[in-house]
Amino acid sequence: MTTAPAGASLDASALRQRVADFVAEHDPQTTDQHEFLAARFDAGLAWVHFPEGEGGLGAPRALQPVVDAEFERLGFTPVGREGLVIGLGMAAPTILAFGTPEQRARYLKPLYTGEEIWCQLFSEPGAGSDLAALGTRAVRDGDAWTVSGQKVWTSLAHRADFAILVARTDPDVPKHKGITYFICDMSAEGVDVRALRQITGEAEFNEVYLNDVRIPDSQRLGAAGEGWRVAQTTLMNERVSIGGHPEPREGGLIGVVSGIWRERPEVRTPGLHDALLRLWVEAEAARLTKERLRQQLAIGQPGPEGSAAKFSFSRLNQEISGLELEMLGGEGLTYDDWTFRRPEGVEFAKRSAGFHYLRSKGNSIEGGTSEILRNIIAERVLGLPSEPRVDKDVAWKDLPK
Amino acid sequence: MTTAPAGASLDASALRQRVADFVAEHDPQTTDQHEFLAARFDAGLAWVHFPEGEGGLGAPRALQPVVDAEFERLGFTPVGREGLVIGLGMAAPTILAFGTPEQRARYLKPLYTGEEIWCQLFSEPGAGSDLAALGTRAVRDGDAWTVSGQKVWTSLAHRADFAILVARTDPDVPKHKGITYFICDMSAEGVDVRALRQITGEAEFNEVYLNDVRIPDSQRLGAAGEGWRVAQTTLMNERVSIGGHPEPREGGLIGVVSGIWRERPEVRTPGLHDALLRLWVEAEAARLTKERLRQQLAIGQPGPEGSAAKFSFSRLNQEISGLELEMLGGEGLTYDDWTFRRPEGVEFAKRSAGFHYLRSKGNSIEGGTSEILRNIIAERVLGLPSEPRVDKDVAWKDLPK
Amino acid sequence: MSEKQLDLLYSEVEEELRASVRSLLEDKSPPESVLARVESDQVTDTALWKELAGIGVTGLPLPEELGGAGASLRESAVAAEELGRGVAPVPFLGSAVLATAALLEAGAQADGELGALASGESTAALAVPFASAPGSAFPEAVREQDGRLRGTVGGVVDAPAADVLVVPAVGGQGPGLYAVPAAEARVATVVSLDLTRPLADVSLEGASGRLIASGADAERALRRALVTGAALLSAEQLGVAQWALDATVDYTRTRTQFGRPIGSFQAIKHRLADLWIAVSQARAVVRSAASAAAAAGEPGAGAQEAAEAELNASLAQAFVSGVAVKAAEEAVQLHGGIGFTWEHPLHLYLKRAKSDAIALGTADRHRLALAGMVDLPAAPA
Amino acid sequence: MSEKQLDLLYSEVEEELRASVRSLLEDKSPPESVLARVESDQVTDTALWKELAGIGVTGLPLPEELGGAGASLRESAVAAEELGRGVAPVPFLGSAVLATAALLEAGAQADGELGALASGESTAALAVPFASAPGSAFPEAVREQDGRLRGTVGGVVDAPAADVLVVPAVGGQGPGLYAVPAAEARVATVVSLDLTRPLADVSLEGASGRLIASGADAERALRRALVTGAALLSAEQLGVAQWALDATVDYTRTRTQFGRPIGSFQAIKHRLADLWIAVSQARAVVRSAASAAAAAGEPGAGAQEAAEAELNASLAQAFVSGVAVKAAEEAVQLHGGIGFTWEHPLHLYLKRAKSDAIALGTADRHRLALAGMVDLPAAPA
Repeated sequence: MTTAPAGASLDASALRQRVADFVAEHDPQTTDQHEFLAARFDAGLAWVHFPEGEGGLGAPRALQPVVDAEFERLGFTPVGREGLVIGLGMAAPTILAFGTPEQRARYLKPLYTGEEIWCQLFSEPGAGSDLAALGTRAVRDGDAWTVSGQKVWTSLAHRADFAILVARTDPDVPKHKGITYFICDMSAEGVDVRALRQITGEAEFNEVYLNDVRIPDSQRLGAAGEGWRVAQTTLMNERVSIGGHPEPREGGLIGVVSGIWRERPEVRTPGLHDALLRLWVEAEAARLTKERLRQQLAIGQPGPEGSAAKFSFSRLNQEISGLELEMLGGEGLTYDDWTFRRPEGVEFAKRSAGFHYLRSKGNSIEGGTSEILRNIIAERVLGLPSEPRVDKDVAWKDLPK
Repeated sequence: MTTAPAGASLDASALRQRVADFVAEHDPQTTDQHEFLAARFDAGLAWVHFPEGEGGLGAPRALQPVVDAEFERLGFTPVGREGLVIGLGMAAPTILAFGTPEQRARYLKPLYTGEEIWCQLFSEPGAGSDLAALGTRAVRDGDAWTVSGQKVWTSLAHRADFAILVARTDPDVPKHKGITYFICDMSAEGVDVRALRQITGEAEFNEVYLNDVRIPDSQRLGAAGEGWRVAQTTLMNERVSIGGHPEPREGGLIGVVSGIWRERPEVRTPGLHDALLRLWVEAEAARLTKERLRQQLAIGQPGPEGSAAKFSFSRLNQEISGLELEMLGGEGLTYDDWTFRRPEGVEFAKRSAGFHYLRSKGNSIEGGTSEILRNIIAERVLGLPSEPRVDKDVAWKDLPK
Repeated sequence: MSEKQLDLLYSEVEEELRASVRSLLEDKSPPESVLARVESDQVTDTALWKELAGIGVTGLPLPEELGGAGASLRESAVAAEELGRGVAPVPFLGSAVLATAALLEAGAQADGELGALASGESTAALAVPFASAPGSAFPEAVREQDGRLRGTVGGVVDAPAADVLVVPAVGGQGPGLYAVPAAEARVATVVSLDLTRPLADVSLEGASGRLIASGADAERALRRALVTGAALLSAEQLGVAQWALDATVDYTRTRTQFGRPIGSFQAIKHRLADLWIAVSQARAVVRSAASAAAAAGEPGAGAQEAAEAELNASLAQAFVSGVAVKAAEEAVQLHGGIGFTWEHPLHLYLKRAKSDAIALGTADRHRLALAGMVDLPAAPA
Repeated sequence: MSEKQLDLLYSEVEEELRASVRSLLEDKSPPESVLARVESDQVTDTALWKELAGIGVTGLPLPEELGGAGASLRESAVAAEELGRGVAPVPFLGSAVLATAALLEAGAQADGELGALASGESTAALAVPFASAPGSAFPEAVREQDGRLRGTVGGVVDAPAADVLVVPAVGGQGPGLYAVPAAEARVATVVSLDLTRPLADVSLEGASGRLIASGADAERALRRALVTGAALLSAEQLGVAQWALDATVDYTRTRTQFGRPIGSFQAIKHRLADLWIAVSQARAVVRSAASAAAAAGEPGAGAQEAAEAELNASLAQAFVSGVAVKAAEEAVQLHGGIGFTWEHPLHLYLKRAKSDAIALGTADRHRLALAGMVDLPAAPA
């Protein structure tokens, strides 16, 4: 059914062989992780679908899970990579697609090895779902740009070395047309990162104020005014990641609540039983849907179920955590800790029920609200006609703010 | 708090006295109902808020329930009035507001006594929620109009003597501006009534084809081109009627399903119990909401809860009947009778569970869809801004059909 | 709790089967013809059934030596999807799924019957009430004495057109499964909520039946039949839901009110997006149930596979029933007035969806069954 | 089943009370100040409580001779609505509702305490876990022996600032209700999910308490207190829901995305319409619960009135809990990012709504209680 894409001479078994050869030369038990990853990048086994010399081998994208699984089987699972989610997941594919050879050479390898951490300066207080309305201004000044504005909901900004940034370079054209995409050095003068406290009490995210920050024009990704198109590549990669492994039954929060039910008979009532069973069924349906998507991806047939998976994940987390609190009764009236702090990387499922409830409220807002996801499904998957648009042909500066 | 409106010298006790005097003169036990009603009309006790000589006394509208209750208490409850719902509820207030003296003299009394039955020729296949898009054409021809088109969802058309009708008299102006309102004689040549079968198997409604039907200009209600404004008066009166009496607990379909639960222990499961209790609570909440609205109306403070009551009624009927079928299990797989027939006036609650389920599907469509009701609440009650409109300033003939 | 990761995709062969069933139905039995047929004397479309036999649908899971296709229940599930999509009035569920599964499990004694079913020559029905859930106790409505069967079973699916009845009965030797010629029974058609699926009350007044399984074998055969039925019913429900979604998307794209297609209104869009998500999930659940049912029927399958088949079948009934009903109900609402008329075939789907939600156990019963299987014990009442 | 038709409207006096409470809160305790306060040492705003005492809120249902307003629980419910609307950190529910109801029912022995409560001089707490539903068995966590009380009660609402504890305890003579000076107890504040409503674990290690009711009287007083609490909590929940709805309508009218206010998008409009319908229904249910609670406290009221009060209180908890949570959750979602920040006071309402849904029995527990009251017996497990 599928025709062979370029680089397909590298099939799964050839890649497994390469991994085996690589591991034979670099023993994961004795090699330092950074060194191991740098060598793996050089061997083209970082992202097999990237070009040779840039971490890859020009192989089909669908074979990456094969490589990851093989490394794992042979004893190499990298640790401490949580901080790399923006870099690996969003910056790398964008730099690959739009970066100059110099940019690719400069950024991809340290991004992959974890030497350099990335964050994303996209959302603004006035531009959330409507990202294209963003107002952070970049003004050309010789061979550089001067950038001022406020970004928000930036995870990792307080640890990041670089950011991918979108800014308005031409306010006189319609909003999608006057945006340019940059790489921003987070240590540059004028970058002010402030913790943004959320309803859980802690601060995972930041507000980033940009005050006359100079960005050399060589740090532009794509042409001036083409930033919206570049950002599409970034955003296409922002979704619930579908891992290489099947997720086990009761893998998520439903397992936590089912565990409470099993271990604490005193919480049981017939009404809660019915509610739990309904959610158990829905969680299992969502798990199987994700598994089906994983199987589709594995044979190179991605489906539109990706945005649906994110949608279902947030809805289920919210409903299950709501039930968890009610199941706990009096214990559900308490909380663990409201202290304003940076989260310490405790696994979500292991936090308190109140934390589950509150944190999951963000799931349907961050990374595309549930409302936007529904619009996407309705228009792009079902082909329903779009609504009358009042903002498409108006210069950005004339839009209501 | 309320200031006295015109006619307020007629307070509740004065009206009760008038009813008592009337009943003393016309013994409801021995007087023929038609005669009784005709005399009641003449005495101004039909609609006390109508003008004298036209069935009323110019009293506050809020006192009508007082009169009705008093008649009932003294032993007069008219029977066989089901066929008069359009005439009494919609035609009468419209004729009162917009009719000429001749029209009021001609129509109001036989409409009230039940001698003449009315129906409503409003909806069309292409104009349902968007009634103003209607395409039935009325063309002026001397002192009359020639009307052609198709109307649909017309209850009572097969029994009606007259209809209230809206038709397009000017296709060259925006849709709301080219409509005129008529009284149509249902026995006129060219009126063709056909039963419209519905998903229950039976036919409560009709399609009405109008083929060059002549309507004298003297049968026009309101000015030519003013029909949309006239129709607003009619539609304002189309809602769940709030009776003069409190509705008892478990008064509707919830009582039927609760009865099954009580009488047939074999249907009981914990899950159905929870589902039943949830709906019982919602039905009781809806009942109390209607009761609160009734109390508000009784002191002359109508609230916007009327459209909400209709909305909740249909949602609950649909959910309760769905549960009823599942509760009945194997019995729910059967139906009573699919024969194409005219309904025989059997009370809804007494029909089969399958009928409840199917018939209630119409509740959220007829008399204003649930979608339109939500729009109304959002815009008129909550004051949310309207959507961009693409059909307001376009000539009717140029609209997409 | 451990589970095997089942194949949730459609194979190429399955897609070919889908295409041929769909094309046959579009040609011979579009929804409008089904609507015309449902008020005739003979709801079951035997001519269509013969055509389906011609492309192998009547004997999909039967071995080739019996004239079957030698396929698995995964293929049967694809056929069920398409037959649901077409609300086809054929005895697939009653004969090719329920009765066939019982006969297959009963073993070689039933080869004669199975051969005739595969060829489309005859159809069979499993004489249990259509609302029976897999976990129900072995029915005692029919009693056997001296080789004669007596008793009445209400609401048997596809019984009106059946030639053979597979009857669970209890006699002196305990539970047994009997093959009974329909001619020996009184089969009284009842008025079915699902216009396209005939039900009948079956009365046996001393009919002779051939014992095809007894004791624990009979119990296992009946249970396997009901589990298989529940799994495949969910595939049918998926087909119903998909049709309702597709029809509604088409309608809202073209129906204009307020100067624009109603499908351009955001509230409508969001509801259809929700429905699409639910149908996508239903597809994954249905594929899982079909694969698990197929795996349980493979040589060497044991208690673990049987348990996974039961779990997945109950999961599918617990999830997909609601999706199909929701899809049909939303379709009626979003079609507005026309969806409430008899002349539009939509009501056939609404009635099918709601009946299917009751058939072979309601979602509620299946949730309770799941609770037992996944160790989520009930609360004290 | 017969029921009296209760007055579901607001009287002129009630509207005046509402206006004065609202204006006081807007002036002295806007949501932003509440937010600033919740991380201080003293969450309970005693200054505000004194101001509320000044307009009679602290002793609404108490007779005038005790310094109360001589009003009814209908007026208390209106105050509760407004205090909910303002997420006011005052001990209204714990002291002026729960403890007051118990003390009132206990009779003249508690007049001293009641007078001090009415004037705002002191506050009290009812020493039961805040999650207790009205139908729970009389608690045995505290034991009385020789006039000394020993035991621990977890999660007592408004205990941290209370001067008096009303303690249910079981001794040699059976159930008893005791008035205990808070100074004699160890009151350990716990971290509450509802930032604006302090809870504490109360430990008694030989405290002396004055017996104010015993036996059936103690049981009745406690039950009446919890029923009254459930009814008035629903009024508070209504206030929370109304605030969340109003705030969200305001926000969506002004927040612009895609060149138009987000409240002009139909999907948002329909959700807010649904919410408005739910809040309207909640208002009717809450008025019914308040009226029924008031009627049960009137002279001459008997078992029928008590039963209607319990039924309406459970109905209100079963219905309004969900409405308030839904309203707060929709508010967070429709406010988008800003609704997820600590700096916006919305989260105070979300936490209040969710905590209230657990307090004095979850909706689930109240549905079960209703089942018993309206003869809808449970299924066998």
